[in-house]
Amino acid sequence: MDLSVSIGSLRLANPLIAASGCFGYGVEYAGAVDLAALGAVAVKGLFLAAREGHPPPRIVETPSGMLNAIGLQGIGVHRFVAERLPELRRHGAVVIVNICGTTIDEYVELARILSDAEGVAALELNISCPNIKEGGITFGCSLTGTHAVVSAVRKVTRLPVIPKLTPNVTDVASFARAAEEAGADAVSLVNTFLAMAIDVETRRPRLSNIVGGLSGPAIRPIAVRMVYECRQAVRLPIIGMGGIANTTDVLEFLIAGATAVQIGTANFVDPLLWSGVLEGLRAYMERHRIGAIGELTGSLDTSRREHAWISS
Amino acid sequence: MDLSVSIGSLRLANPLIAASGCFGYGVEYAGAVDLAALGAVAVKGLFLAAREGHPPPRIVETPSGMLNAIGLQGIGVHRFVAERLPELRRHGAVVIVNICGTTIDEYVELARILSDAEGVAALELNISCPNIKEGGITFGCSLTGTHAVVSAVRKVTRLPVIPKLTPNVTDVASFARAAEEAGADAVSLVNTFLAMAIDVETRRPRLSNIVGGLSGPAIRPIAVRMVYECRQAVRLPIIGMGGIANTTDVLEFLIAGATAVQIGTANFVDPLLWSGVLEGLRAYMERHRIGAIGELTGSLDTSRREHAWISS
Amino acid sequence: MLADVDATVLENRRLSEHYSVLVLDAPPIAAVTQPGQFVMLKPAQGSDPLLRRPFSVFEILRGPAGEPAAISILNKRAGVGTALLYDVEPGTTIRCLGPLGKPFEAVRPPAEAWMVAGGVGLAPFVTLATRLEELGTPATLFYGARTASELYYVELFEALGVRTVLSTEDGTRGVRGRVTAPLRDTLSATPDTTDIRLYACGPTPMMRAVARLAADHRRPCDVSLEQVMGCGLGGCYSCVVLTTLPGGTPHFVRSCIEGPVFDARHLVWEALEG
Amino acid sequence: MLADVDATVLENRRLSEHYSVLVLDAPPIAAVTQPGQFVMLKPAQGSDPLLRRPFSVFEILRGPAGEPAAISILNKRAGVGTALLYDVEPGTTIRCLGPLGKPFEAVRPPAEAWMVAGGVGLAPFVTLATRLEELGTPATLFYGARTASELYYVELFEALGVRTVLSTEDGTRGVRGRVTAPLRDTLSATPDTTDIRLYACGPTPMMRAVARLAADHRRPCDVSLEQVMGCGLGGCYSCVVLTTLPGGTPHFVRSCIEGPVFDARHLVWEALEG
Ligand SMILES: Cc1cc2nc3c(=O)[nH]c(=O)nc-3n(C[C@H](O)[C@H](O)[C@H](O)COP(=O)(O)OP(=O)(O)OC[C@H]3O[C@@H](n4cnc5c(N)ncnc54)[C@H](O)[C@@H]3O)c2cc1C
Ligand SMILES: Cc1cc2nc3c(=O)[nH]c(=O)nc-3n(C[C@H](O)[C@H](O)[C@H](O)COP(=O)(O)OP(=O)(O)OC[C@H]3O[C@@H](n4cnc5c(N)ncnc54)[C@H](O)[C@@H]3O)c2cc1C
Ligand SMILES: Cc1cc2nc3c(=O)[nH]c(=O)nc-3n(C[C@H](O)[C@H](O)[C@H](O)COP(=O)(O)O)c2cc1C
Ligand SMILES: Cc1cc2nc3c(=O)[nH]c(=O)nc-3n(C[C@H](O)[C@H](O)[C@H](O)COP(=O)(O)O)c2cc1C
Ligand code: FES
Ligand code: FES
Repeated sequence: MDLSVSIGSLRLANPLIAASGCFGYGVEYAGAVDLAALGAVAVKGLFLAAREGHPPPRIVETPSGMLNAIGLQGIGVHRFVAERLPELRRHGAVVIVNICGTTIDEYVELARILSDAEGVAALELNISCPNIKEGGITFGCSLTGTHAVVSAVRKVTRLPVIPKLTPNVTDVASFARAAEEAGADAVSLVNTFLAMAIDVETRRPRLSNIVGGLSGPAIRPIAVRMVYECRQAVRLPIIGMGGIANTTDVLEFLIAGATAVQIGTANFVDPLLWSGVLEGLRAYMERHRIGAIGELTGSLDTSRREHAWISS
Repeated sequence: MDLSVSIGSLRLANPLIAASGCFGYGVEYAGAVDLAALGAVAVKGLFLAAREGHPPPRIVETPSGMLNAIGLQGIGVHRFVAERLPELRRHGAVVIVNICGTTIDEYVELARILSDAEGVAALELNISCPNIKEGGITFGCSLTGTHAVVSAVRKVTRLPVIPKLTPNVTDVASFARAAEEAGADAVSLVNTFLAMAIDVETRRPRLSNIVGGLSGPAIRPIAVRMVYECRQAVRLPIIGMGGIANTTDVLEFLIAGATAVQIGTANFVDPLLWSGVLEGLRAYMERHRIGAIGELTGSLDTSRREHAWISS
Repeated sequence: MLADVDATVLENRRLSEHYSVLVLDAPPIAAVTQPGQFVMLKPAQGSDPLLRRPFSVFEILRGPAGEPAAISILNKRAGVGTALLYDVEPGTTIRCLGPLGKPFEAVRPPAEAWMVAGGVGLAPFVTLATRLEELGTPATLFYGARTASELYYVELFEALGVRTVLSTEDGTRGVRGRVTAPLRDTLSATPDTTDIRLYACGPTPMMRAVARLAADHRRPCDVSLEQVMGCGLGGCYSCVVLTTLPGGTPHFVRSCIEGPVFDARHLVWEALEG
Repeated sequence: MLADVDATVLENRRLSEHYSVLVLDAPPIAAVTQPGQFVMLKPAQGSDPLLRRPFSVFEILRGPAGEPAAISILNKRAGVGTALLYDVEPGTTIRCLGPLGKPFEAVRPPAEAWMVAGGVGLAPFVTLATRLEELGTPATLFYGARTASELYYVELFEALGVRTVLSTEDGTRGVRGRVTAPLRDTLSATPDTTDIRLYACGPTPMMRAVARLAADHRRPCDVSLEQVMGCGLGGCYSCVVLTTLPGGTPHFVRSCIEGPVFDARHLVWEALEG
């Protein structure tokens, strides 16, 4: 039974990836989860410099979801390379580094630094974080911006380049196309949905940042649709995510068109879920006589049942 | 205590409106709910002609939400005017008619017919139904389309004109602006989010229509954010909706910027919720010494707390 | 008439790994429920799962003075909601809306009523059998299940004067095979002069077969359908079934308010899933 | 070390309308929990509410052979999750992840340990008091609540050899007023030569006041904070508190893995809500 998948030149042992921002720098989980058993670990979004992020409250629970406005607190790329990367390597993790910049030059600089570092498997370009005003999302909401960031990074690295798309757009498939044209090796989607929650007693926003990003099971049906749309639009591998909490959810994304998936919010609820989900995938493949998990990708059967008895 | 609100020239006794497509033609609920006690009833989306809609399955439950692809089954405007409207009038309902067309001419024709009918309080232009291919959503996803439909209908009716906006766009506030410029009296938002669900055992879509619209508590935080954004962009009254299930949720939309709200999916779960929500609003206003509910609209306090001790 | 009750679970009798009978304290609903009507239950607090689930009223239970006091539900585990209801402990409250839907019309003597139930399709027939007994209508229950241990409440029907014809797929009780086999035999053996009305509830393939038998033997047949229902009140148009009047064009009607009981001849059976 | 247990609720003792003690069958967690550590509980099946909630391990309960067998949680209703836990019936299973967080460091004699608890802030102190008893460290508990009936488990602490100083806001038991009043008085009356370490847990204003008193009297003070926590494992960065080292710049650290216990001097108290 073959669970491995390819994302550009990168071969993953299985399609399960810890989602960026939901798994710290990976090392936090090394005592609880066998990092080498994951397809990959997408580490917390990194800027060039260290950042403090937004003041608390940074998260709010919502029905079947949560809002976050962490504001990309982080240690910066240099400390990451010096301190976290060696540890991740020691644990045998396949590391996807999620990078954020406020200018194209910053993305390029980050890509250069990480291309020279040992133990980086791929770059995920965060052009979709809804929680910071500067940069990032500006690129992610404009086709030319997306194209520009991806092609600039493409020029300076041989690592697989994976722009991460925002769902806060009218036509996500056109962004996947722009990424493909600019030389991306894959796209990942979705980042969080811009959203907010209000404390009606104080009439103040529940997040210090006013708005935040919605993630978790609540958004899954929208994310699945977006993966499905992108699958029709591009040939690139798609890394799908948004509300995945169990084996069935993973399968839904694969069948809709994803080659691999990321699990974010559900990891907060159920940090030890990985091995169970993997086992569930194996059981499903056995039951359905599927030899290689790649066969599932985009295998949705949309042939209409016959409804000859009614016109509309 | 004043619970009444104004939507253009229309004065509603309270801000609670039954959402279109979630309350049949209203008459179905006459035995269970006092229709005259609602702010208004938005009836199921009407085309000129009768339609059968999509084959079942038409709905799927999702985490804290549901997908629907009803396909606007309906009796057509003529039967509505002849059969349902008189009954609604008898029950004392304030009737908002939700209209759908595949061309601007159809919207205009519907508006004409309904303007001549007795007992129509306002027209809600459904340019945002994600479940039908023709028309509607095409206007709702284009600024010029939105402007064109609204101004065409504006010319032929003195009824309040309320375009209903789709959330499936990058910048919903720009659509509110287009509606305002075209002469709308209010905007209502949000309609459902385009989404899908897959049966992983059969690898087929769970809805006969493949995709459907996500509604319910799951989407509330996104809908609140969109209302808040539109509040910054236009002076028009906003009718807010998306996942409202109780008094607190109503208050969240009002504080974000809505003048009135619609309740859709929650009415399926809790069809007798109306009087309790209204009572809840009264209790809140008493507790917070609010004389007129309009004072709440857009009263979100976004002044930042002092965070002098940290820069970012 | 319609009530939405915060019903306390008085009892949850597990009949097997899959079936339980949930007794709900709901006097206003018990007082007015007609045979074959249903209620909408909210299986959990919070919004996951979000929607209510439709369940036939199984029994109407009476208090010491004979007043309708509670209803019971025959619950079969099918997914998340029915599993939550199966697990529920007495003392919990469950929101219960009803009664809903068009009831069965019970025929009067000299006509006979033949009820045909498959599995959990038994649920709407206790209320119907009770009404038939009141009317003095001769009643038969054809009742099929997978295996003997899944044939429930047979004695209850017998106590209501109902003749029972049982079948199991594995032959552990009654006729071996589908419930439609004894039905076919009995229909064939019954003279045309006997006025019979069929009532069926169960899996769609079973009801389809019963409808065909009824048509073949020119017997009127009412079926109680189990469509997915978003609201139960006619608000959402999720529960539609394709119906057609003789010579008419097919048309989707809402099974929550125009059903769940339909004249089998009015349904476009090919359009029903299952 | 870390375990995620499907823990059966063995008991749910309602102490009052707001408080209950939930006993959870979780031997692997009971076996390794250190004083002041916490667990993350999933209050309901399904995804509403979605996230787990952090709770201090209140007691470690032992089986017949003295082996750690279960833990208890002192649960105070604050919102949807704690209300669900308050209502939970024995027999239900609850997912329980732990133990988590940095424990209290118990001082050794001749130093003394003074614990200061406000309301449900009592929770982490049973495990600490147990450790202190093992070490032979003289221990005092300053414990305040709204009213006498909300002062729980005082005897348990006394049985562990802890001197208790009680206060209630309404004066129904112990000193009338805030717990910080007797603490201030006792601190002032204690010679500088006595080596004392303070440990505090309770509402933020209380902890802030204790931290100030500790600073005034130059006593070391550890506080256990209750930040909103998304994951409890360092994954989400939701639970941060602003800390600062003498002369350093303020910096957000994750209270789930760098806390919940902090040296009071390292916290930027003005930045804490409440
Ligand atoms: C009028 C009526 C009366 C019914 N009476 C009974 C009864 O007395 N006892 C009983 O056990 N069941 C009865 N049902 C069926 C029961 O409503 C479904 O089994 C239940 O809704 C499934 O919910 P779930 O959460 O367990 O399943 P889900 O997890 O929601 O889905 C599991 C499966 O059940 C199907 N399903 C979901 N909702 C419905 C629905 N509303 N109706 C039918 N199938 C559905 C789904 O398509 C899926 O295949 C009745 C249904 C109707 C319409
Ligand atoms: C390390 C730690 C140990 C704790 N130990 C205990 C304990 O032993 N007993 C006990 O009763 N409570 C304890 N708490 C607090 C408890 O976690 C919260 O009361 C609980 O999470 C609230 O959940 P809810 O669903 O009831 O409230 P919600 O409905 O989610 O919210 C209600 C209120 O509680 C606040 N809140 C939400 N989540 C948290 C959180 N994670 N921490 C603090 N406040 C929160 C919200 O901001 C809101 O004001 C502890 C918290 C922490 C961080
Ligand atoms: C607390 C939190 C922090 C996140 N931080 C990042 C980030 O740094 N970079 C990024 O690309 N996405 C970030 N995300 C988005 C997730 O990676 C993921 O795209 C999103 O949460 C949807 O998946 P989920 O529903 O499985 O969580 C974050 C999400 C959460 C909840
Ligand atoms: C079953 C169903 C049918 C709907 N039909 C219509 C419709 O005919 N016209 C329309 O404008 N919106 C329609 N909607 C959208 C709702 O009016 C509302 O905008 C949306 O459901 C969000 O609100 P809610 O979360 O309260 O349901 C429908 C929604 C549902 C769930
Ligand atoms: S269930 Fe909603 S219309 Fe029938
Ligand atoms: S709770 Fe997630 S990092 Fe602390």
